[in-house]
Amino acid sequence: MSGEIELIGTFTSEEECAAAIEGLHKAHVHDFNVFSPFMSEKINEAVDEVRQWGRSPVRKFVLAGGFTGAFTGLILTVGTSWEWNIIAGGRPIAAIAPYIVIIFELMILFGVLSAVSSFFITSRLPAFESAPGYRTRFGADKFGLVARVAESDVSKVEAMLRDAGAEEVARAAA
Amino acid sequence: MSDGLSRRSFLKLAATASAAAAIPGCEPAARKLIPYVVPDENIVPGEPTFFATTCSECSAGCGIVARVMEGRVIKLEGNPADPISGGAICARGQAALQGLYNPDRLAKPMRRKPDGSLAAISWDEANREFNDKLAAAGKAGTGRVAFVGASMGPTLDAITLAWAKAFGSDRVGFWEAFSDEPARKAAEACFGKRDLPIYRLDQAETIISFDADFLGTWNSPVEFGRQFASFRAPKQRNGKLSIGNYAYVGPRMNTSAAKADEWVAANPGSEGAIAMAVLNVVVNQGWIAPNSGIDVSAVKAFVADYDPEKISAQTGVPAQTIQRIAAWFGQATEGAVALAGADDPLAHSAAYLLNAVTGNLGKTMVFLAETPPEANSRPEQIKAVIDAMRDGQVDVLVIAGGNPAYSMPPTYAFRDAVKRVGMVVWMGDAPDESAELANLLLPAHHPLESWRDTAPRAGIYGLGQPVMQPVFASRAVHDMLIESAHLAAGSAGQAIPFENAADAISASWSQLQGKIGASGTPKEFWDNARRTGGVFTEAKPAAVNVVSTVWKQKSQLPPVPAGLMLWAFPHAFLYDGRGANKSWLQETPEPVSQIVWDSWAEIHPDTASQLGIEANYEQTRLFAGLHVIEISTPNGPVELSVNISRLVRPGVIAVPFGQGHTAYGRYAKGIGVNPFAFLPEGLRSIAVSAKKTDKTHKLVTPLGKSDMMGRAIIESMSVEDLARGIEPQYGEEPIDQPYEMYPPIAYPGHKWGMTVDVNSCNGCSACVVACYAENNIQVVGKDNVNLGRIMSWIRVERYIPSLEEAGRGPLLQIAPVMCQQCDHAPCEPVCPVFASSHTREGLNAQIYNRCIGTRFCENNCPYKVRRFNWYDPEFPEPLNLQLNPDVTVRGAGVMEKCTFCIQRITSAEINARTENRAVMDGEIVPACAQACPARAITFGDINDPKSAMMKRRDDNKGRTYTMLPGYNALPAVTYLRDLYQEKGKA
Amino acid sequence: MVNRTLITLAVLLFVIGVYTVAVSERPWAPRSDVEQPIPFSHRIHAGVNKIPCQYCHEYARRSANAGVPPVERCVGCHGSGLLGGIKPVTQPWTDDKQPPFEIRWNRVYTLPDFVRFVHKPHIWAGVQCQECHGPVETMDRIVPVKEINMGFCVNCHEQRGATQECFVCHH
Amino acid sequence: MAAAVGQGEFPINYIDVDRTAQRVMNPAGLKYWLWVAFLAFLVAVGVSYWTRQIYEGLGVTGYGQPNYWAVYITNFVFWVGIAHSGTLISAVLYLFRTRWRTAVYRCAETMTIFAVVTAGLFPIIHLGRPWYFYWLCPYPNERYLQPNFRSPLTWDFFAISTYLTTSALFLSMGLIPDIANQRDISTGWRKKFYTILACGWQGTDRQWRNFSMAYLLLAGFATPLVLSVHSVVSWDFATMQTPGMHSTIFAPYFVAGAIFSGCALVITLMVPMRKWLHIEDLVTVWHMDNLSKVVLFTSLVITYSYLTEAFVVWYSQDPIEMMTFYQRFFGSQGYLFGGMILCNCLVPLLLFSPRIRTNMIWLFVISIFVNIGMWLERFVLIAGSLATAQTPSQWRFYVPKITEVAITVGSFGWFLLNFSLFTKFLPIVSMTELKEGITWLRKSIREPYPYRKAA
Repeated sequence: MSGEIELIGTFTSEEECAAAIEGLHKAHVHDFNVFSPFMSEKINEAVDEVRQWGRSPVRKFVLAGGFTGAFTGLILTVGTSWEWNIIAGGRPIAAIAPYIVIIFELMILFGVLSAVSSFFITSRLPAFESAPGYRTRFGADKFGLVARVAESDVSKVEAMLRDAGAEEVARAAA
Repeated sequence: MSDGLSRRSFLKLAATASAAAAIPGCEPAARKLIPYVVPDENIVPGEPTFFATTCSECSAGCGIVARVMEGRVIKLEGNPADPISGGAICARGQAALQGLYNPDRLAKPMRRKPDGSLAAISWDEANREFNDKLAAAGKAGTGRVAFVGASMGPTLDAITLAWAKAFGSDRVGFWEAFSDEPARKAAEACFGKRDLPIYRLDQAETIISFDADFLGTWNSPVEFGRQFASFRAPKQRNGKLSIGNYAYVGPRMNTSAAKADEWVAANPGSEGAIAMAVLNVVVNQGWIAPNSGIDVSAVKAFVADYDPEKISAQTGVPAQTIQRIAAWFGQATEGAVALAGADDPLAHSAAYLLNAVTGNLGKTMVFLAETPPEANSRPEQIKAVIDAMRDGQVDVLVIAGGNPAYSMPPTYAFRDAVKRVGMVVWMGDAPDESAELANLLLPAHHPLESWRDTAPRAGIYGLGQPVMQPVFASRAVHDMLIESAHLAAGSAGQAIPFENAADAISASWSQLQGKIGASGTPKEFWDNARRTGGVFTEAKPAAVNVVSTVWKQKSQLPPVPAGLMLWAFPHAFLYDGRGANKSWLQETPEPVSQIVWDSWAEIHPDTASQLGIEANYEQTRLFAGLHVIEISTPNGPVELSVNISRLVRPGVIAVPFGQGHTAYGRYAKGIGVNPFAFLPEGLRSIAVSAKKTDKTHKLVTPLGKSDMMGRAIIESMSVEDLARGIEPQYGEEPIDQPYEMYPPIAYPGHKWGMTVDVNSCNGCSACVVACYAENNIQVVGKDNVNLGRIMSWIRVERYIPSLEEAGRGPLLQIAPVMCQQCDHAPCEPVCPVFASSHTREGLNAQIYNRCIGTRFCENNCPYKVRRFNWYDPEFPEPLNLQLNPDVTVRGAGVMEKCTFCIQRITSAEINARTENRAVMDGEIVPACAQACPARAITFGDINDPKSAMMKRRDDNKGRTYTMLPGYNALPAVTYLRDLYQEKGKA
Repeated sequence: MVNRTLITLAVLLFVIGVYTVAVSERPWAPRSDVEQPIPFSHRIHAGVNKIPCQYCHEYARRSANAGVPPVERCVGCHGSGLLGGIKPVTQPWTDDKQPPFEIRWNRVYTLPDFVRFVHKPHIWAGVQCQECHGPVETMDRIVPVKEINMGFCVNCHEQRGATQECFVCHH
Repeated sequence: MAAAVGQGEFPINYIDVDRTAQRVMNPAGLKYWLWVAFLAFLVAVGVSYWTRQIYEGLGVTGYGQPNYWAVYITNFVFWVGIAHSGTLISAVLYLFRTRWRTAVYRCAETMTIFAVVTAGLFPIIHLGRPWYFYWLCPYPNERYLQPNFRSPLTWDFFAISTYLTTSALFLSMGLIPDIANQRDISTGWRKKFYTILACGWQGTDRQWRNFSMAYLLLAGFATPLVLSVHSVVSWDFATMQTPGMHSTIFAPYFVAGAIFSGCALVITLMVPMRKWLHIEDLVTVWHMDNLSKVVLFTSLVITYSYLTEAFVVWYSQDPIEMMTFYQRFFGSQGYLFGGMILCNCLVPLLLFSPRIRTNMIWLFVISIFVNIGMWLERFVLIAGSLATAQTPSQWRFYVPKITEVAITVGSFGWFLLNFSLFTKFLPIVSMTELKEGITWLRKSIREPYPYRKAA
């Protein structure tokens, strides 16, 4: 990928950052990464327009987890009851009504576990190598837009970033 | 053992730190196996052996069977062959085990040093000293040797007399605190026969008891309990379904009075006058038996002074009441019986005469032709012995049993007299107050370790055989006496022809065979007696008639009571104090007051307010044992906490006998007050004054509230309603067909159940103690009972009806409550680990080793019958030897409860299976049912309609109920309602 | 990397912990290291000489305990050393000639206090001694082959259709 | 431009939010460590009494027939209840997009975790044989025995462990961006510490996208979970036949009570924290006002529940239930019931006054009342009902002994100790969420606030 330059734009507001992303989109620069100190709907929308990822795959994981949990709950309760049928209080061996509580709790538990683990998986975490262009202020109060731009487009994009309101645009070799 | 303990301690501590240490804890079993060198053919290790013997806890002389495992007796049960016990046993009899294994028993002979402390000596030394002193006394002159102690049966008592005679003495006193002297005296006066009659309560239609606590402590409670249950069972009498009429005259409501139709609260000392007034009514109404040969005019003159109105004024008992109970008595067509247990001699004569004039002599009250020797010495004899001691005429005194230092009246001045005796030898098991006076203490066998015989009445010859090897290095009392006679009394002593007590017993039994003319070889006779526990023959009744001179006697009217009377009564379990060193008896709540581990002053709320003690008694009927009153007695003031109760006559302070020990072991010492110490000879009451003090002392009871609040716990109904088929309603309206979410569980094989007849139950608590013995239940002590930690699996539930109810229902609501083994057991589904679950035979199982102690089950139990081990149990040596090896000893943190004696069920089922047959009805008897004198508890198979238990339910249709049916727990225990009569309840 | 190691360690520790608890030897588990006071050989008695188990363990069919044979039983066959034993193998024991011959056997099989095992119904149900105690007739010194734990009992009860009531053994 | 500290002025800049929140985590002074030492002492006292209780048996407590459950289960329900408000604020209000939650939710959620951890101890403390508590957990074993899933205690075990897991994950996930921020500004061992905890978070658009979805779903799970957990806790009692507990309204009534007590405890913690940790700028009077409105509302719900409960009993005309209620009101421990009504129903009515709602002293005092009242409520419900159950012969009122008192005090020490340590080492205010909503917050706080002066 020789001939590419990494442009790091630093923004003070999410609106500016979002505008810059749109600008990148228009400039057909799709290889970029956004850092923001908090979850910003505006940036998210702007990025979405570019990446067309649709909704997060976490949902599917969670759905599967929830079903697995409920099923595990059913198997666990009914199965262990059948394994050794102990009469208690005149109830049938596999009394479903009280087991619903267990099934419900396990559904939640598995759903939650799958939500968190799928978040880690889909976000490629834990990762201890710093992403290129990350600056500590991006975790505090600044928004960072790191774009890989062909050498030929660098000045154009840089200008676009400045127009969008970037407080500073730095260049780094890719 | 210490290895195991430290492991357990470690585990407990480790649990705080982490779960990793959660290795299931248990104490390693014994690691050594030591086989017999030569096995006993009759003993199968692991299987119980049964030995028939006799109970020695009171004078009733019940036959018992000892269950022995691996050489140690673990349970006593009634001997079914014995006509007195009829296969049942009372609480005190059960607790004999704790006398045997008492941790405070004397283990070695002791000599008292000059400073008063005791030093252990060897048996050789002890025997030498005993024999030397006796030899010296025998040489010093006649009468220098004396014996004071309890009667130990005719043969052994004869040896005692022979022993004394060998030393030239006749100073022998057989002492019994509650003597039958007044009864014998009255019989002599009335019938010219100095004997005790036997009673047949079951053949009576009316009973009047003049303070004879025949269901608790009087004469032979086990036998009377059985007879009374039959008397009180609903029967067709004169074409009408009825239960026997029963009135109780006495100062305090005890268990006997609680079952009465009418409790006549009489002042102590006035029972005789009331009895005479009843006789007056009976005679004047012409209810005299037509052919009794009684001179009516003489009787009329005899009772002329006892007009009911006059007696009413004298005693404060309403005349109508006297007339009413007299009518019950006189109009009874199927026999009536009057019993007297009061200290008032007049009451005894009047009761005898009542029975005689109504033609019940020979029917419900029978004198037997043969008179067995009197067990106890007459008071004069005992006083003569003590006087001789006081005069310094006695060099050696042997005290063996009876604890005279504790139970003799102050007028005897026994302690002072003992001080003048050169050498006092005490023989016994647990050192008591009398042992404190002794110079030489010799550990004697417990009755269960030694040979003896009993003759409670004509025709019954009980054989007491040792049921196990002695626990300690003790010797039989009479072995010592015979040996000393042989060694120290010269040729006179050699005249005693026996080597030891066992010899003497077998010799007297070979005589007995000749006497009763039994067939077979002497060995067969002897073996048979050992097998059945004695020889039981039908004695012929004596033909007795009223001595006409009795009508000439004049008696004094009782004084009108002024001020307070202190009246002492035998404690239902501690009796005259002999039970006080048995923790089971201390911890079993006295059935009426429900107090444990204490003595108390029971007073009426009116008396309490006179004394300035305000107790909100009527409103709450909550237990109020806190305030201490000071009672002035001739022997100085005593302080007792008051138990305010409507179940005692106003103006009477009722105090139980049995406590107030200054010695007698860890369980007895330092509790309460001993009324023997200040009561006059032969009397149980005394005029006193009392005042309130600022002190408080908590009386402890496991009972919360005495008010049943109309809940369906102990139900009762009138016998008239039973005839009419009207069932009473308790609590909510019953639902005919409760909605069931799930189909019922099927129990195809056995389904165990119980039927409990509340009408038969008299609250004697034999079941409670039997359960303690059978199931290794721990005793927790007073402080823990106060916190609600009593462990008994079966409790005798007692409620006091409210004032408005009191006119209608039974006087007291009493019933045994154990685990109800519910089909829909509320305890089961809540247990997170299945420690509480149901068996395929309908039992509610409690798996101790699975229990983690969430205590959810007990919270959900409507009957509150589950018990939690708050601490590890303590069985101080050698009480641990009594533990039933078939039942797990539960450690701290575990729930436990009634199992219907699962160990007995399992063992019967295993036997049945190995013999390839079904379990027979009656083969399994839980400990409570076994012990019950009234046979109120029946156990059996619900699936077998022919079982005695189910038949009992069928036979008593209209009387069955289950406790708290509103919870739809479907208990396996069905109760039969208590019965009362509508008449005379207005 | 650090936290991966940590996570792995934690998971490993947990698994080891659970496994230890699950399979750790119970205090009542049979101990294979039990030495007896005399060199008694079940192989010679039950194996070579084919003496039935219940000839010596006579209480097994009658009681909860199988019973250790009384010394009388040993002497019955071997005779006492004084009267000329049938086999010299008894020599080390009969040499001391001091009656009573109290043999303090060391227990091999133990059960905790809360288990009430009764031999009798098992014998009557036709359970062979070896099913629990292993091939005793091949052993010189008794070594337990199976851990007599609850799973062992329950498995067999399940297979034979015997009762699986908790209360039967735990009461 | 930083706002004046301590004036309740909400910061204008992102960086001010960070600085205010991060100042809390500056190395601690002597006062803090003294406070920690004091709490550790309380914990040590509790632990030593517990050790004694395990060693000697539960006999060292005041328990006995019929009070087989008392203080320990009361504490359990109390602490579980406390936990619930945290989840309510962090999850339920998150779903409702209630903006004022951002400043207080981290504190509430931290409280949740430590309250659940504390609560989870009590069933174990309560056990007769605590070393076997793991039998509640299904695990393969040689006995083929599993827990009884019909038992409400097993439900409890599952509910509480699920709840603890969920809350812990929820809290940790929310913490990740803040910790990453912290990682970026720290040095030394703290840097390593935060590096591990941040899991390499960098706030990329991909991370945020998945984070927000996972967080939303977690909140979605936590919401029914929080309702179920306290319902399950209430079924510990409601499924029992014991009079005074056997009631169908228990589930909603317990949930409302839980939120009530939890929000009150948030106030109890927040009032001194605002002052001592100097976060008045982030947690403003406006936040406290909102919290107290929740307390007021749930108090009214609770009052209504009490009335319903009593009404249902009266309407059923069941004599046993009615007697238990009579004893609850007028029995020898009726003063406890009176105290509970005072604390839970009457004192919170003061919150109708805006002046009181914005006065921190008042709020603190009222919240303490509510805490006491809710503890009493559970105590009256558990110990009181059991004391007067079906069999009058077994009635007995419970009086605690020193062991229970010490362990209860120890549990407060344990909770506060954990909480105090958390505040020092992890951000107790969510910086990301505050920054996210800063525009909105600035607007709403800047709006005329008539009684701001009262702060």
